[in-house]
This record gives sequence, C-alpha cells and structure tokens, in this order.
Amino acid sequence: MRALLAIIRRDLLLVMRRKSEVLTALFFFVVVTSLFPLGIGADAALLRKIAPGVIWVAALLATLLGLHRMFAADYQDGALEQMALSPQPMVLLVAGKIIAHWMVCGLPLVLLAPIIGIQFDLDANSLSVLMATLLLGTPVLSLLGSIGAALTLGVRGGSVLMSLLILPLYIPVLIFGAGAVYANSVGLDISGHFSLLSALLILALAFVPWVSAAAVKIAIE
Amino acid sequence: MRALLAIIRRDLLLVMRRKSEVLTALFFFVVVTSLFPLGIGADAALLRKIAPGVIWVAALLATLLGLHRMFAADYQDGALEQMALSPQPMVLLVAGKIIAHWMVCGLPLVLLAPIIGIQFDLDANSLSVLMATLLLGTPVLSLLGSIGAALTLGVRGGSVLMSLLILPLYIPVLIFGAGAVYANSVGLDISGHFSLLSALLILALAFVPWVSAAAVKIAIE
Amino acid sequence: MTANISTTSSKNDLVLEGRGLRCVRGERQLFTDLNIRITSGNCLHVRGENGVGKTSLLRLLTGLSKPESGEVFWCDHSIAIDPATYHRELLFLGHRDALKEDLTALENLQMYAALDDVALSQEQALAALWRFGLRGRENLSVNCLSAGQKRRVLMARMLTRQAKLWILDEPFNALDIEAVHELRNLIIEHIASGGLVVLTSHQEVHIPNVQVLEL
Amino acid sequence: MTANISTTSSKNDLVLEGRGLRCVRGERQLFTDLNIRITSGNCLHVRGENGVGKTSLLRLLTGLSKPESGEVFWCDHSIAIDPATYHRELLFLGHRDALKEDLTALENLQMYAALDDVALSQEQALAALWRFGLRGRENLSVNCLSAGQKRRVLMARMLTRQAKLWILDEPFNALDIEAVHELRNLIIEHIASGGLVVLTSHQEVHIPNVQVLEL
Amino acid sequence: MNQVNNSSFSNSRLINWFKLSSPSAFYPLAGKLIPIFWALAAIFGLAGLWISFFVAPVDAVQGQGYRIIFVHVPASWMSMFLYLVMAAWAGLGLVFNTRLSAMMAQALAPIGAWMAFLSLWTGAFWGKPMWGAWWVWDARLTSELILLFLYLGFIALQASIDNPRRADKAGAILALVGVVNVPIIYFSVKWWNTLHQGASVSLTKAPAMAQTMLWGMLLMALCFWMYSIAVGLMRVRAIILEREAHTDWVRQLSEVKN
Amino acid sequence: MWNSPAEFFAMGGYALYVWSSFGACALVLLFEPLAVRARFKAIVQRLKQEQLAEQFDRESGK
Ligand code: HEM
Ligand SMILES: Nc1ncnc2c1ncn2[C@@H]1O[C@H](COP(=O)(O)OP(=O)(O)OP(=O)(O)O)[C@@H](O)[C@H]1O
Ligand SMILES: Nc1ncnc2c1ncn2[C@@H]1O[C@H](COP(=O)(O)OP(=O)(O)OP(=O)(O)O)[C@@H](O)[C@H]1O
Ligand SMILES: [Mg+2]
Ligand SMILES: [Mg+2]
Repeated sequence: MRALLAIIRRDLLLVMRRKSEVLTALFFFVVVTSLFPLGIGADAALLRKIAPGVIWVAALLATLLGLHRMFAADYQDGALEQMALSPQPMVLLVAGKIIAHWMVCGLPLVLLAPIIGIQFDLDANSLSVLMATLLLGTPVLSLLGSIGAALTLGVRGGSVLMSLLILPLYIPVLIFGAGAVYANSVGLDISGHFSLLSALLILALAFVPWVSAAAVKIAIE
Repeated sequence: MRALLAIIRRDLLLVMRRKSEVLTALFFFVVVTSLFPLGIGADAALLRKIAPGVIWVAALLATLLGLHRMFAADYQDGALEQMALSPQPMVLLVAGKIIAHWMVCGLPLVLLAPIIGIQFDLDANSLSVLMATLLLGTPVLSLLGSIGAALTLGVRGGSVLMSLLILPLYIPVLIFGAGAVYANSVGLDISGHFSLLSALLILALAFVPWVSAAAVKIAIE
Repeated sequence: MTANISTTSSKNDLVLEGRGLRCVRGERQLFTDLNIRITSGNCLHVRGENGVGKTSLLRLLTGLSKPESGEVFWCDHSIAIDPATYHRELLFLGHRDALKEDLTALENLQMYAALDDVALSQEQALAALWRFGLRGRENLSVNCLSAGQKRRVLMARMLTRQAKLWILDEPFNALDIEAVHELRNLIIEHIASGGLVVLTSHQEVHIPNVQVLEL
Repeated sequence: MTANISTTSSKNDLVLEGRGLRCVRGERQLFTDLNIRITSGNCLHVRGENGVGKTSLLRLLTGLSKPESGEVFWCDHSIAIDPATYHRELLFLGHRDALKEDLTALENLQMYAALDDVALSQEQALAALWRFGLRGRENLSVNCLSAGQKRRVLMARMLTRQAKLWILDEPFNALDIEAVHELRNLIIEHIASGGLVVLTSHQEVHIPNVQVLEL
Repeated sequence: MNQVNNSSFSNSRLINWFKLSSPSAFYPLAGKLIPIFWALAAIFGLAGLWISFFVAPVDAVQGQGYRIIFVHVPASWMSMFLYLVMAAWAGLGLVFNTRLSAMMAQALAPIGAWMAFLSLWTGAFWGKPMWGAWWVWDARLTSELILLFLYLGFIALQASIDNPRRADKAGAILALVGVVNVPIIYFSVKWWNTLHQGASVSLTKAPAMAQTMLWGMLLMALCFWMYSIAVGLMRVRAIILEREAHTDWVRQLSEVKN
Repeated sequence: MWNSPAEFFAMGGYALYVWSSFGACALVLLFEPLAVRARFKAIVQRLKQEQLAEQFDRESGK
C-alpha cells in the first residue's frame, strides 16, 4: 500500500515539475473539440447532434496522448528496471501508474466536459449524463491504455503503434459513452448504457493491471 | 544538396527499419475517422455533412502524431548535436527532415483519403476535391509542425505541449481545406479556397525552414 | 516439492550461486555452463573485453533476464520462484543511471527508498548525499548535474539502501579519482559487514577478498 | 578560477584559442577569464573533479553553447562568425554516443560520412570497423551492441572523419584495456600528423605533447 | 507408488506431444500435410463453386447478386474462427513457452487479416446493390472492421519488435485481449437492430435458407478452411527456417544443403 | 439455368458486384501462397549461401 502511494506521488510529482504538463491534456481536449465547429460549420442543431460523439472522441485522443508517458520514460532511463527489482509486486506499481495517469489525463476531462458541452449548446440534463459517462469511462480508457503502453515499450514508433493497438479496444467505451448521451437527448432509457459501462469498468479493474504487469515484465526482460 | 538527400534517406531508412511505422500513421488516420461514425451514429446524410471536417481533423492529428519523431529522437541521443556540428547549414538538415516527415505522414494520407471518403458516402467529385486540398494542405501541416517539434525539444511532456502550440497554427489550413470540400458539395466556387491554400503553402515553404532551424539551434545550446 | 527441509544455518551465511548458466544473444552464444558461487564477505570482479557478455551475466544474476539454461540460486532458493524476497536483498546499478532528470537528487533518493520499502529520514538522505560531495546540490534537478555527479547520487543510494547483495555494472565510470576512492571504501565496508558484491570494471580494483572471473 | 595555458608551436598552422572565457551554469560560476591556446600537433587534457565544468568547457569550444563572456577563435577567426568552416575541421564526441540504435554500425558510419561531406567507400567504412574489433558485427543494429562496442563505433568514426580538431569528452569510458590502447594510438597518430586534440579523462593518459589543464 | 507410476506414464505421453511440438519434428510433418490440404481445398472449392454458380437457384429478392454470399460468408466465418485459433496458439505459447505455438500464431495472422479484408470487401460489394451504400456504420460491419485492425495490430506489433521471443509474448497478450471482439461480432446482429442479416444457419432452428444454398456455403467454407490450413502450414515452415536458421537440424535439411 | 456464357457473365445485371467479389477472393487466395513461397525460397537461398560461405571459410582455413 505504501508503495502504491509512493508510486502515485512520484508520478504526480514528475508531472507537476513541468507545470505545463498538467494542463496540456486538458488543452488538447479543448482545442480538438474546438476544431470541429471550425471544420464543420456553425450550425447549432448539427453541432448539438454531433456533440457527444465529438467530445468522447476528443477524450479518447487526449487520454491516448498522455499514455506514452506512463512507462516509456521510466523504461528508457532504466527506472522501470529498478522498479522491477524492488520488492514490490509489479501489479502494484502498474496500478499506481494507471491511477496517476487517470488523475492527470482522465479526471480533468470529466471536470471540464460541461464547459465544452456548453460550447456545443447541450442542455443541463445532457451535461450531467455526459459527465457521468466520462466518470465511468475515462478510468477504463486509462486501464486499457496501459496495456498498449506496456506492449509498445522500447519499440520504435511506439506511440503511433500504440494508438493502433489501443483505439480498437476503446471502441465499446466510445459507443456506450456517446450512446448514452445521445439516447438521453432523444428521451430513451439510459440505464442499460450505464450498466454496460460499469461492467466494463469492473472487468477492466479486475484484469487489466495483471495483463499490463505481464506486458511490462516482458518488455524489461 | 547531397546532404539534403542524405538526411532524407537516413530518416526514411530509420522509418523503414520498423516496417510498421510506414503504415501506422495511415492506420491511425483510418481508425480515427472510423471513430466518429461510431460516436455520432450512422445517419448517412449527417455523416456526409461532417465528412470533410472529420477527415481534415483526422489528417491534422495523424500529422501531429508523427511530429515528435522529427527531431526528438535525434535530440535525445545526441545525434542532433552532431548534425549541428556538421558543415551543413542547419536549414538544409531541417528541410530534409520536413520532407521525410511529409513523405511518411502526409503523402499516404492523400492517397488514402478516397477510401475514407467512401465510408462517409462522398461522391467522386467531392473525393477529388478532398484529395487536392489534402495535397496542398499536408505539406503545410508538416512545415508548421516542424516549428512546434523544434520548440518543444527536450521539454518534458513535449509532445502534448507541441500539439498545443501547433494546433492553433493549423486552424487556417483546416478551415480552407474542409471549407473547399464543403463548398464544392453545395455547388459553390472553390478557386478562392485553393488559391488561399496555395498561398499558405508558398509562404510556409519560404519561411518555416529558417524558423525551425533557429528553434533547433536554441534547443541544442 | 512440498516437504522443503530448509537447513538454513542460523549464521547469516549468504550465498549467491549460478549453476550451469548459458546465455545466448541473437545467434551468438556468449557463455555456457558457467558456474559461480559467492558467499558473504566476498567480491566477484567480472572482467573481459568489450562485448564478451559481462552485462548480460549481471542481468541474469539479477533475474531481469532468464538464462537459456541453468539457474540462479540465492541461499539455495531459485530466484525465479520468489523474486520479491530476493529483490529485497538486491541492489543493481546498470549502465544507465535510472534517475529521474526532473526530480532533485534528494527526491530521487527518497522515491527509491519508498519503492524499496526502506525507512529513510530526510537527515539520513541528506547525510548520504553530503558524504559524496553533493552538498549544496541536493535541490538541484538531476539534469543539471554533471555525468560524475549523477553517479554520485547512485552511490548515495547504495549507502541508504540496506541490501546485502550489490550488483554493479561499471560503477567506476565517469567518477573522478577521489570519488573512485570513496566508492572503493564503500565497497570494502560493505564486504566487511558481511555483504556480497559482484561488479564489472575495466580497471584494476584494489579490494580485499576479490575473486576475478575472466569471461 | 583563472587559468592560462598555451602551447608553443614551431610552425604557424592551426590554432584553437579561447580568450577570457567565462562560464556560468545556473547561479554558479564555473570558471572565469580562462585563456587556452592549442596548436597543431598538441593535445590538451582537461582535468578536474566531477562537476567542475569540463564538459561545459568542451561545449564552449565546439560552439554548441556560447560563453558568458570571452570568445573562441579558430586560426584567428571567431567561431561564432563562420561556424560552417570551423565545423568542417571539428569532430566532437560527447557523453552520449549519438548513434541511431535502429541502424547498423555500418549504416551509422555511412550516414555520418554523408552528413559530414566526407567521401567514404564501403570498403573504407568496413576497414575502419574491423580495425576496432567489430568484424562480424557490422550489420548488427547498434542496440544489440554492448556499451564498449558502441564506443568502438565512435572510434571508427574518428578514423574516417577527416577532421583536424578532435574534442573528446571522456573517450576512454567503457572501453576495455585493449581498446583504450588502440584509442591512445589513434590519438597519437592524429597528433603526429598535425592534428589537435582536446580531451577530458579521469585517468592518466600517456600521450606525448600533452598539456594538462586543471580546472 | 501407484501415483508415481501414473505420473511417469502421463509424462511419457506428454513427452510425445512435446516431441511433436518441437520445430524440428514438426517441419517435415508439415511438409507432408501440405499437399493433402491443398487437395482437399481444391475438391471442396470446385464442388462449392459448381453449386454456387450452377445449382443454387436465383434468389427471389436479390436476383443473381446474392451469389456473393458464397464467398462472403466463408470469408467472414474464417476471419473470426482464425482469430480464435490464433489467440489459442498464442496463449499456449505464452503459458507453456513452446516456440512452435507462437510461430503458428504468427503464421495464421496474415491469413486471418486477408479473410477479414475479404469479408469487408465482398460485403461492401454486396451492400452497394442491396442497401445502396458501400458502407454503413452498423454494428456487425464495424466490429468486423475492428477485427481487421486487431489482426493488423498484432502483425505490426510483432514486426516492430526485434527480439523474437519478446515479440511472441507481446503479441500473445494482444491477441488474448482482442478475443473479446469475436463474440461481439457474432452476436452484434442479435444485440443491436441492424441492417445486416442475422444468422440463418443455426443448429436449433430449421435452416432459413434453401438447402442447396446452405450446401454451397458449407462447401465453400470447408474450402476456405482447408486453404487456411495449407497456407498456414506453408508459412509456418518458412518461419521455422527463419527462426531456427542457426540450428544443426536446419543445416542438415536436404533443401538447404548444396 | 444459364442459356449462354454471356448471360452467365452478366449475372443478371450484378456482374460488377459479383465478379468483383469473386475476383478479389481469387486474387487474394492466389497471391497469399505465392508470397509465402517467395518468402520460403528467400530463406532457403540465404541458408544455402551461409553454408557455402562456411565451406569456403573451412577450405581457406586449411
Ligand atoms: C462490409 C460489409 C459486411 C461485413 C463486414 C459483413 C460481415 C459478416 C460476418 C462477420 C458474417 C458472419 C457472421 C454470422 O455468420 O453470423 C456475415 C454473414 C452474412 N452476411 Fe455479411 N457483412 C457485410 C455485408 C453484408 C451485406 C451487404 C449482406 C447482404 C445484403 C450480407 C449478408 C450476409 C449474410 C446473408 C450472412 C450469412 C448469415 C448467416 O447465414 O449466418 N453481409 N457477414
Ligand atoms: N542549471 C544549473 N544550475 C546550477 N548548477 C548547474 C546547472 N547546470 C549545471 N550546473 C552545474 O554545473 C556543473 C556542470 O559541469 P560539467 O557537466 O561541465 O561537469 P564536468 O566537469 O564535465 O563533470 P564530470 O566529470 O562529472 O563529467 C555541475 O557542477 C552542475 O552542478
Ligand atoms: N540481438 C543480438 N544479436 C546478436 N548479438 C547480440 C544481440 N544482442 C547482443 N548481442 C551481443 O552480445 C554481446 C552483449 O554483451 P554485453 O552487453 O553483455 O557486453 P559487455 O561484456 O557488458 O561489454 P561492455 O564491456 O562493452 O559493456 C555483444 O557482443 C553483442 O554484440
Ligand atoms: Mg556492459
Ligand atoms: Mg562531464
């Protein structure tokens, strides 16, 4: 437990040392979502229709962008090796890193989503559903992402390869997440979407840290 | 001139060494464009409307993803330092790297765009306009991107910071590029869009390599 | 095996043993059927020309990579079976310094202590850094340090980490004469207190109880 | 700290000169009013403990960083004015090896030759690699090479690059005894043919015409 | 005592299996099997094509266009089935650290990717006349596209890791994670209301399509299956030679000797 | 069922779609084994060359 906290603290400290890094995932999210009205035109009805999809895709990409940071830097300078040689089980360290990643790249998106939503002219009800789906979905994104980050360690062109591996796995989250917001806006029942998202989260929590730990071990060998 | 070719050859060789890397920017493009219909829903008329915007945004992001490769790896292992110490002017080296980047991350997008367009149900005329705008626009993206890549060298969290610096610069390209396709689809004249895109390209070609070279020099110091 | 009659002697006699180690890199066999045995209070100096497989051997001994055949034992237990207890006793320094460039020397030290489950007060950490000539630079981020100063931070880690077995890959690199001296003393001290050391170096090391393994 | 060092030349050919150099890192002044002068056929060995500013001085001399005050002259021309001609004469090896890990040793060598505008045939490149014991490993990608083998690739580059001035930061690191010997011969050869060498090293270097600068 | 005997017995059986699972034993065996599977593929293929073009009657609704079904369905089935087989081999390799099973997985991936591609391609060429669009974003089509991405990701990951042992393990992890997608493809038509046809072949219900059509589809599917095995074995032989190039038994092979 | 080859190839107006599908399948299914065979030949060739090189080494060593 102490080690888990230590690793979270360490990762957050590293992020804080570069103040810009805390904000950049956020800004990326904001900029990408702002690009769409520019590329598509400012038709309010159209924007409202595509809002959930666009916001969710932007969240996906923003998460992706921070993923390379999860293990790559530690791998390169040998710190990951040292962690593998510490008496802590690898799963714990991996879990710590996933949590830290979510706190930097996931949580801020959830908090910022309402502001973006307003830009797309969503009403209060939709906004709250959007936030709820993001709150359930972004941890899954961080978890699944860790697998890709671990598998592509030390592989040249890793960050692009990683997106290739990870994005297909993200699709269910995207479908249910954006689907819930859309269903809500047309007055359908959304409890099904939420229970599916929760199921994804629970499954991911239960299995992914072990998978990622195995992948990290393979990479170090 | 010989050095320019040498640097292009070198960068392409490095990419080829990882065969996957040639294809991954492409696949990223395909995957991202496929995400949108999933997030937004399968209404064909709606998709046709947002297609130019989505494809252009995806092209932007795909270019962005390969940018970190332009200088960062060379910076980290000291190769960029060695290049600065070679008797070639820095501008030449930077130009070579930009060309190599475009050949890997820009050109394939142009060639692949029609297939993506079909997924969004665009007609043949729109497809050809789309390709033409991408052909003019992607070099600008590579050029402008090089500035960001150079400025964020050695800065931790650089790749995220870079997107932040670069995306605003990309906005004009996005607006004219996507705008041309949209204008064409509603039967408006598009020569204005094209001349603006060409002007952007010429300006970028004339100035950007010098700016990037200066930024690289600052980073090495 | 279920009935494991552990005959561990009450004396703290630690043994690192490699039996029949074989290492293959690419299509090249670096060494085969290598047996080594080091006990408490001894130092093994692995020597050999560049590329002969010293680093590869050290990584096998830490358990970071697996031998093609053969096994490594720590106090008669295979290290593959219970790595956590083995790692508790182990300190490995590789070619790379494994310091986070954005953190200060002090923070790096404290972070590793937390990961290694070692209690380390601020004073102890500072004292360790000062001992190796980093006074006044404790709060400088590591990327501002010179090549030798980074290695000195690692020496401070060696001091604070209470590991019995040290595996050091070219620890004398980039150190100035005084620091080399200091490090040698540290190793001698460690051996004297019953520790084990495995190291590589291209220079002579003047340490008592040193066995040389020519690869 | 102030220091003055100069080597007397019999003939009036190549001269590297630093006049009144001052270097500040962070809030710490590393050296001030440093004057150095090296002429053809001489070697300057910069010494000093870790963190005293050796690497910083070398980077000033290459023009990679600019001095706080003072200037560096190559044959009486300030290097800031026409870096291209200066760089044509210069070879710098830093702490990092600047090899692309994905390319083979041979490709790395050829790539640098193209960048440096040096004609280098395949045979020459291979001969250079073979001279430094890399026979059979020319086509192995560099990340498969051991620490010392990477440095040997750099030595091959020193051989193929026709530069007059070599600036080498701890070139003996990670090399085995034989390679150290080989490198020393290379440097002696270079000096004998009228080249200039500036190097740092924590060990003694046994080279004729060597001037020592204690920082 | 008894127990010991038992275990040694099963051990010897295991050893037999492990013997076969060594590349040197498998290589010649594969060489012998390949022509058999080619022959089977040809027989099934000819029969299947005969039925598809000359026996199966015209469809009342879709006209002759429906004949695409005879390649579309086998390709779709194989793309899913091959993924499962590939993941199973990869998983075996990960758990038991057998080289051969990892090589099998590696050999199957490209075939699977091609099958997924063919499923998409033929589907698109079917969709244009039937639905009026080359592509719609329906659940089955999308999940099949994801399957293609998974195959490509697997291939790309393995290609970009130099160390073959590490490539095997990393690939195995990815393949196993991706297995989740296969049931999604299969049940997508059931779970979501979509344009795409539901399963018309089921063990419980009476077949919903004409008997001859069913036969044609099954024969073509068998042909694709045998084909996949044949090509898989061919590729695995090449991979074995590449990976084991430095071993003695490869040097002794007649095809390698001068 | 078919009265003439032309009718067969016309596929009741669906020629483009049917033949594109079957054609693509045929192409891919043919291409695959050819590619695999090329790969196999390349590796065998390499192995042969290596053996030759070794032979030369041995002979010149004597
Ligand atoms: C790119 C587009 C398409 C893809 C990716 C696709 C994918 C699939 C897959 C994966 C299956 C096998 C699943 C199963 O057996 O349940 C399948 C079966 C089938 N598909 Fe498609 N399909 C596409 C387009 C079409 C079109 C346009 C039609 C017809 C209008 C069609 C008709 C069928 C039929 C009849 C089956 C057989 C179902 C059965 O009997 O089980 N498909 N397709
Ligand atoms: N930003 C900074 N703030 C304060 N001090 C700094 C900063 N950057 C570098 N320094 C100091 O400057 C010195 C750098 O010296 P340099 O790297 O030239 O050392 P060196 O003589 O090469 O040492 P070594 O033998 O260890 O390689 C170090 O003492 C370092 O602490
Ligand atoms: N993938 C590979 N293919 C072929 N040879 C390899 C591969 N990986 C490593 N090697 C070889 O294995 C050896 C690695 O040795 P190692 O790094 O253990 O050397 P070392 O004794 O530590 O040398 P140094 O003194 O230079 O650090 C080198 O000779 C290297 O060329
Ligand atoms: Mg080594
Ligand atoms: Mg230094």
